[in-house]
Amino acid sequence: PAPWANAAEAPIKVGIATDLTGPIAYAGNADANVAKMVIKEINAAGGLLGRPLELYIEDTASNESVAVGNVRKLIQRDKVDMVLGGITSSMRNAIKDPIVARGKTLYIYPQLYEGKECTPYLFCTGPTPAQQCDEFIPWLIKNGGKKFALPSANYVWPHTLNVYARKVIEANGGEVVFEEYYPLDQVDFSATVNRIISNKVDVVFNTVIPPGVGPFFKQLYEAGFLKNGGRLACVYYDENTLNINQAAEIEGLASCLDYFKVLTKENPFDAKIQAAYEKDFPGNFLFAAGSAATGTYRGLKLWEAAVKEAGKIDRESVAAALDHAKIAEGPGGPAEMMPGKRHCKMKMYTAVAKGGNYEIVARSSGLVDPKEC
Amino acid sequence: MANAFVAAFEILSFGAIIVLIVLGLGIIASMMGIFNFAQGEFVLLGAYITYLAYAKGLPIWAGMAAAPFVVGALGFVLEALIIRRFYAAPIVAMLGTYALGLIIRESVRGLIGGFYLTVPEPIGGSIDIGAMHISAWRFTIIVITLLVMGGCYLLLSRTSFGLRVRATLENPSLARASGISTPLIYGATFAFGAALAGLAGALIVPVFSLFADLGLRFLIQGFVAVMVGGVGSFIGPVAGAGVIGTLSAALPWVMAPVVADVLVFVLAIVFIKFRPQGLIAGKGV
Amino acid sequence: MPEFLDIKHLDAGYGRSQVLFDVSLGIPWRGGVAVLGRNGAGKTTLMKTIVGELPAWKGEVAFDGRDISRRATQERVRAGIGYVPQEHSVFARLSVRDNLAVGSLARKDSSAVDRVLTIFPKLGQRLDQPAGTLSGGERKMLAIGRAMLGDPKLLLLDEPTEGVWIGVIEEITERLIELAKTIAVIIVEQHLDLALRVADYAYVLDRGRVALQGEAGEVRGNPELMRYLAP
Amino acid sequence: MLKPMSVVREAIAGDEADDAMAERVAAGRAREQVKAGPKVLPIVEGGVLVAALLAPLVLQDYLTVFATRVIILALFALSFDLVWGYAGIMSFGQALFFGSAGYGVALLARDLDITNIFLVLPAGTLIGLTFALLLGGFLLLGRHPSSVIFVSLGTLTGSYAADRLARGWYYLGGQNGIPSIAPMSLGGYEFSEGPAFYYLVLGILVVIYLLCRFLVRSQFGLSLAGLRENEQRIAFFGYKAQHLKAIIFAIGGAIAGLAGSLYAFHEGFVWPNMVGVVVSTQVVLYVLFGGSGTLIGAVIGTVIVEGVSFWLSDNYRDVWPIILGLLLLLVILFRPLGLISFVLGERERVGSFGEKPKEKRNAAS
Amino acid sequence: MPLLEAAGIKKVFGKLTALDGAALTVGENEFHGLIGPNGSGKSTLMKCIAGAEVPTQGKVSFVNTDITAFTPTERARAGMSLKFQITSVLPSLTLYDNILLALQAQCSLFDLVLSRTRRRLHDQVMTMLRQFRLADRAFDAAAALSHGQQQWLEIAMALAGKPKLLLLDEPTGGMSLEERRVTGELLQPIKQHCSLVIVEHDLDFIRDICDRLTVLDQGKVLASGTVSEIQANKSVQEIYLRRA
Ligand SMILES: Nc1ncnc2c1ncn2[C@@H]1O[C@H](COP(=O)(O)OP(=O)(O)OP(=O)(O)O)[C@@H](O)[C@H]1O
Ligand SMILES: Nc1ncnc2c1ncn2[C@@H]1O[C@H](COP(=O)(O)OP(=O)(O)OP(=O)(O)O)[C@@H](O)[C@H]1O
Ligand SMILES: [Mg+2]
Ligand SMILES: [Mg+2]
Repeated sequence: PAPWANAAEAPIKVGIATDLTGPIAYAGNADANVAKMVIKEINAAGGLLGRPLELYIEDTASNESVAVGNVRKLIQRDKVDMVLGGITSSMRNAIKDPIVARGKTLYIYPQLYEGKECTPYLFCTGPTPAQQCDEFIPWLIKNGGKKFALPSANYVWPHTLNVYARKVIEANGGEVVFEEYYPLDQVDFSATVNRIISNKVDVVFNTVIPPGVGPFFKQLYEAGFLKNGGRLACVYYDENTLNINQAAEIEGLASCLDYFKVLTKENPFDAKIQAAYEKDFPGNFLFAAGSAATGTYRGLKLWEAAVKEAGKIDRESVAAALDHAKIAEGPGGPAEMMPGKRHCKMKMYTAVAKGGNYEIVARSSGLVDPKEC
Repeated sequence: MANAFVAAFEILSFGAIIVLIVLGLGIIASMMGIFNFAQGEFVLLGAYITYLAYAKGLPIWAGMAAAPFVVGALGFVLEALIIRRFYAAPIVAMLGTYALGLIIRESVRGLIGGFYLTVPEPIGGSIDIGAMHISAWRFTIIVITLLVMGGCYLLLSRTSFGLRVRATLENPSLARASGISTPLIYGATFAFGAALAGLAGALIVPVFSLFADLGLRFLIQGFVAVMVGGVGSFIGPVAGAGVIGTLSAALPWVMAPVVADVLVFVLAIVFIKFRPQGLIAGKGV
Repeated sequence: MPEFLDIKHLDAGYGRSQVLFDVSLGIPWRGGVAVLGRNGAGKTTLMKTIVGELPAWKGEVAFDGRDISRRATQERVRAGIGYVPQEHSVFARLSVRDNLAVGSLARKDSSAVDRVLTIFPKLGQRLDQPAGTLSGGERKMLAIGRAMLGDPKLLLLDEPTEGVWIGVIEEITERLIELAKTIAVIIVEQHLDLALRVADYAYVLDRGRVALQGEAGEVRGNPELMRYLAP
Repeated sequence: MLKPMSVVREAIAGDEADDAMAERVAAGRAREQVKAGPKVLPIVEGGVLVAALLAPLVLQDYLTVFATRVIILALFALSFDLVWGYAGIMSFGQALFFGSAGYGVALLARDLDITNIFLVLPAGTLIGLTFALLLGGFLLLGRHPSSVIFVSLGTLTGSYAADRLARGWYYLGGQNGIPSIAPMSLGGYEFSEGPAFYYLVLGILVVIYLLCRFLVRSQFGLSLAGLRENEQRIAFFGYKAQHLKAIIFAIGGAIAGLAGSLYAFHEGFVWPNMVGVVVSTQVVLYVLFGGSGTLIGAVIGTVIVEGVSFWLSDNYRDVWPIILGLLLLLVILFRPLGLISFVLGERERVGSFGEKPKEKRNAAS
Repeated sequence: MPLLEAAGIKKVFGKLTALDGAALTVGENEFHGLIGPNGSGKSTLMKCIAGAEVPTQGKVSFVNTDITAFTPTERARAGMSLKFQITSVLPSLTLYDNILLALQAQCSLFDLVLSRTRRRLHDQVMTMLRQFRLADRAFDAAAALSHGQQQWLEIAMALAGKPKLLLLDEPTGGMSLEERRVTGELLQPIKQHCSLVIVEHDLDFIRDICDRLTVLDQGKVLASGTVSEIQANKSVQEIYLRRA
């Protein structure tokens, strides 16, 4: 505010709509924090187009009906120039219409998800199934075995992801022993565990989500799955989710994401943003890939690049520039929008849990293609 | 054979967990006529206290032992301040306890930052019998559940406490006119139900990990169990919980879990429709 | 010597409607007192105020020399007041056995229950039945039996014989006469004869006020009485 | 048999033995006397209507859109009040009818391109009606009269199961629901959010409100009151109690369906929560908050609960669910009859169907 | 042909046989008293007739129709009306509404929704209330009545539907002698269009108003006949001397 007191033009308004309360509030708060950090950074560096950025944060409360109301506040009252947010797919579905179609505003969705979102003016900056499977699954087959089980929570992301994963598994000579869906809050998995053990499954490619995933991994562990050399794999597992189980219960769990905190050891830029984040927000809300924090960072930076290129802030111009925007540095490495696809290329890493921490075991050679739209 | 044994154990152990959770709910529903929507949050508090002990470096069993007392005491206070006003109006009670639950849940969510947190079991690992592995902690839960059930049964059947409670619920003004101190009885019963929930939370947190919606997860299941078992007795809800618990663990063995999930509820409602008094018609303890 | 139960200038009622107006009565240490009056005169209200089910708006209720008008019902009962309500006088969902057990919570011996069962043999045949399914008369017997089990020093009976069979009424009357030799009994009763056999003294309420009072025989002979009892 | 109204009153009058009682009684008396004046209900109703008519003129755009949503929810709350406040049927699954109608019209719009207001609104109403008849038929009819607790848990379970079904069923979009529903249309005109939509739903609300009001003040309404007080008893008068229950439950379902279809078009998407326990509980809260059994209480409750949560989530972002919970608890504790009981006396709230003659106190002996 | 004929009624509650082949016949415009010791099954018999209990065995016919399988609603619609022993008025409704509710029970749904009978019934309501001396309480909630007043309200409600057969279970409980007399007077005029079964313990009252009596003992009919026949009956006299 103070340094901008005599800025020539009104600030550019950035809207963040995310789950600040409710079951995934930890992710939403981390995203909001990241946004605050990035905006502060940009403002400190002189703003955008000579104008300051102003941040408007609204709660989506994991409740679609509350969310729509609050998003309308962003659009109609605050008249933001862009909205970034939504974590679950259902939230994206709920708010995209008020933002894009009725609100005529640009929308950036930061979370890893099932793909297939090809709405104009809606840009996705998290990993897609192709990015998470193409290199990961061959690695799993080499380092786990050929027999896969796909236990899943019953909603769109696992369904769509599994279709893709199955294709990759089979193309690489693997075999899916079973694919099964559970209610989202199922917490007893005795039948599933039994099926996994008795079918001698090598890799459990898991898309069961909390709260079920904790008891599930525990039951698997107790049934001797890990002892017998089984491999757990889970593509949304990041630093937050490590705490759901005791370290021993998920020893050797493999995940594939665009960022892990261990990268700070090898990657100075990652070390820089991680440190900056932890300095500003020392609390519990981690800067982690699975909760869309990296996608938020990437999204805001890509948008910044686009605005700079466009030199204007209206939706058409920014969207046109965002269509091919690039950043040289971001969490985990550079990122590039695929022209015409509204999804972005990024580097992907495979990590394995060892004693409660991740170790990077593989990385993509270049930027991975999202293969969407 | 071995497989069937493991299956039976797993199903039974989930049944025991549900029984444990429903015990307190059932006592409050049967004895006081209140469907306590905050019961899940008492479970959550029990779990949270256990977690706190663990996080502070105390032995976990100490947290587990403290949980029922702390939650019970809280229950006593809440009864005196709030629940007391609801006895004559069961529906208002549902809403009131719902609001109470919301407050507790959201506060705990704030305290744990909305995360899913692990708490190790005091007795970990598995009991190996040949090629079979049985979770030692689940086994412990079954044993404790049986003990607690037995204890409650004795308390309610062998002491005059149960009689006072039932008389008070039935006709409070007549109970007072018979010299029963109804406020004390209400408080004690509610505290007891809350304490059982606290214990349940403490025991299950290693199995399910700690998260704010832990208690909510079992609430509707618990209500249905109470209805299936029959309100008005101690045994009824316990039996109902046993049935619902084992059924929801057993059905996924033979059908798609998503179908099983809905089927349990449909079966339960149809059952209640045609046997409104429940499995065990409410008489005696 | 002060009266055992001493009510002075009592006002009471429900919500905003006042029912009792400046009622004063004294009950001696032993002996029966009848409270009479037509429907709606305020008899039940008076009983409820004495046991504390209704708060006294004004005035004083002294029992055994102490003011009890601020005490909770259960404390009054423990201090020695027994009460047989007019309606809802049993625990409907509890068995007959449990109803009696509630009555004898305060005492150690179980012989008293047997004594009640010899007075009302009918109850002995219904021990395991929920009291709510008892017939009207059986219910009254149970309520009286339960109140007697508490060994009260003052027994309040609100129409104890409503719906009771003539043979049993006789039995109850005898018991009450016997009881009134050792404790104080207040009886609200429509059977005038019965009431005045048990009672030595009678009060007649009219629209919440004491309209008439005196020795049983005196009241009985009072030509005004019928006017106060007619609707 | 549980009787909602009488029971609530006992709750207030209960525990008469405590010390503060006498004072409370006296205070109550004083309050009642002040209140014995002209009827307040019509004044309240009129006030609310005027406020509603003027709202879009003074509110910013986005608030008008918000208000539209609130009015649709108020319509939904009305359906619940009819069923619970008047007939004593505890429908803890009212969202089932609301949501299924929402899904129904969303499918019409998505798969058949039908968005004509004269088709979709009746269709939604019909869907609500049908589902209510089915569920109500199952829960309410039968040889034994069903207990309030059974009905409440039965409807709750119904709505829970529907929620689960919607999440699991792909055709309905699963967890994600059905997004981007085309706007409701009338010929070439499209109802997009804003004042036009607002006045449309306000008009519908007023009409439905008046119909409900007519219904509950009629002799039929008296029968409902009897039903709520003691279902078994009125059967002995010759009432077909279960039929009455099923009828009013179905009417409630139809109104909920109407509200649900408006909601779907206004929000532009439907999602599983809309049939589930969350929304079901929410509507119960609206009505209890405002005061059940008055119709206008349902409307006021909705406006206040929604308004306050809107405001809270703006101003106390991190803790607003806790504050909302506290607020609800306080109202339930100290105003178990809802906010409306601040201005409405007992008798007027419960209602009386006979005309009260002026010279009341000196009729007959 | 009698108006009501209940024959061979047996009612078993668990181990207890409350009614064991009881029978009751009531003619047109007959006032019939039902007496017997506590627990002899009087209320149970009334409930079996009105449909509140389902007899284990036996048959009830009313106006030449077998109504054994009828629901209470259907029986009420056929012209039966019951006052329970335990008063069950509708507590939070006004007295006026209680009576109106009873009066309009058999109106069609259409009439109810349009309130087409309201005006017509108003006078009847007020007349009933005046008859039962409750008019000044017309707009109080029924819960605010004393026990005896509730009894009157119940009788009024039972009478309201203009039944062919009125079943009264201990209508005068808690009433004084004088009040009973008034009740008797109120019942007399209905004889022109209605039969009555009344359970009472007060023999004088029964004697005054009843044409015939049936005496129940332990679930069986001990005797049935005119008042004087019964008074002369040996075994009836015997149970009057017996305790409980
Ligand atoms: N709950 C109540 N609320 C308001 N008024 C009441 C209530 N109960 C009783 N009353 C009124 O108080 C007055 C006295 O009632 P009470 O029950 O004391 O009469 P009673 O003498 O016992 O009559 P009865 O012989 O009929 O039992 C009556 O006019 C009655 O209408
Ligand atoms: N639902 C029931 N379950 C078990 N026993 C019952 C039930 N209903 C009634 N009884 C028993 O059946 C017997 C007959 O009861 P009923 O009420 O018919 O007696 P009654 O003749 O009306 O007596 P009263 O004059 O005392 O009212 C009683 O002994 C009673 O305990
Ligand atoms: Mg009385
Ligand atoms: Mg009887």
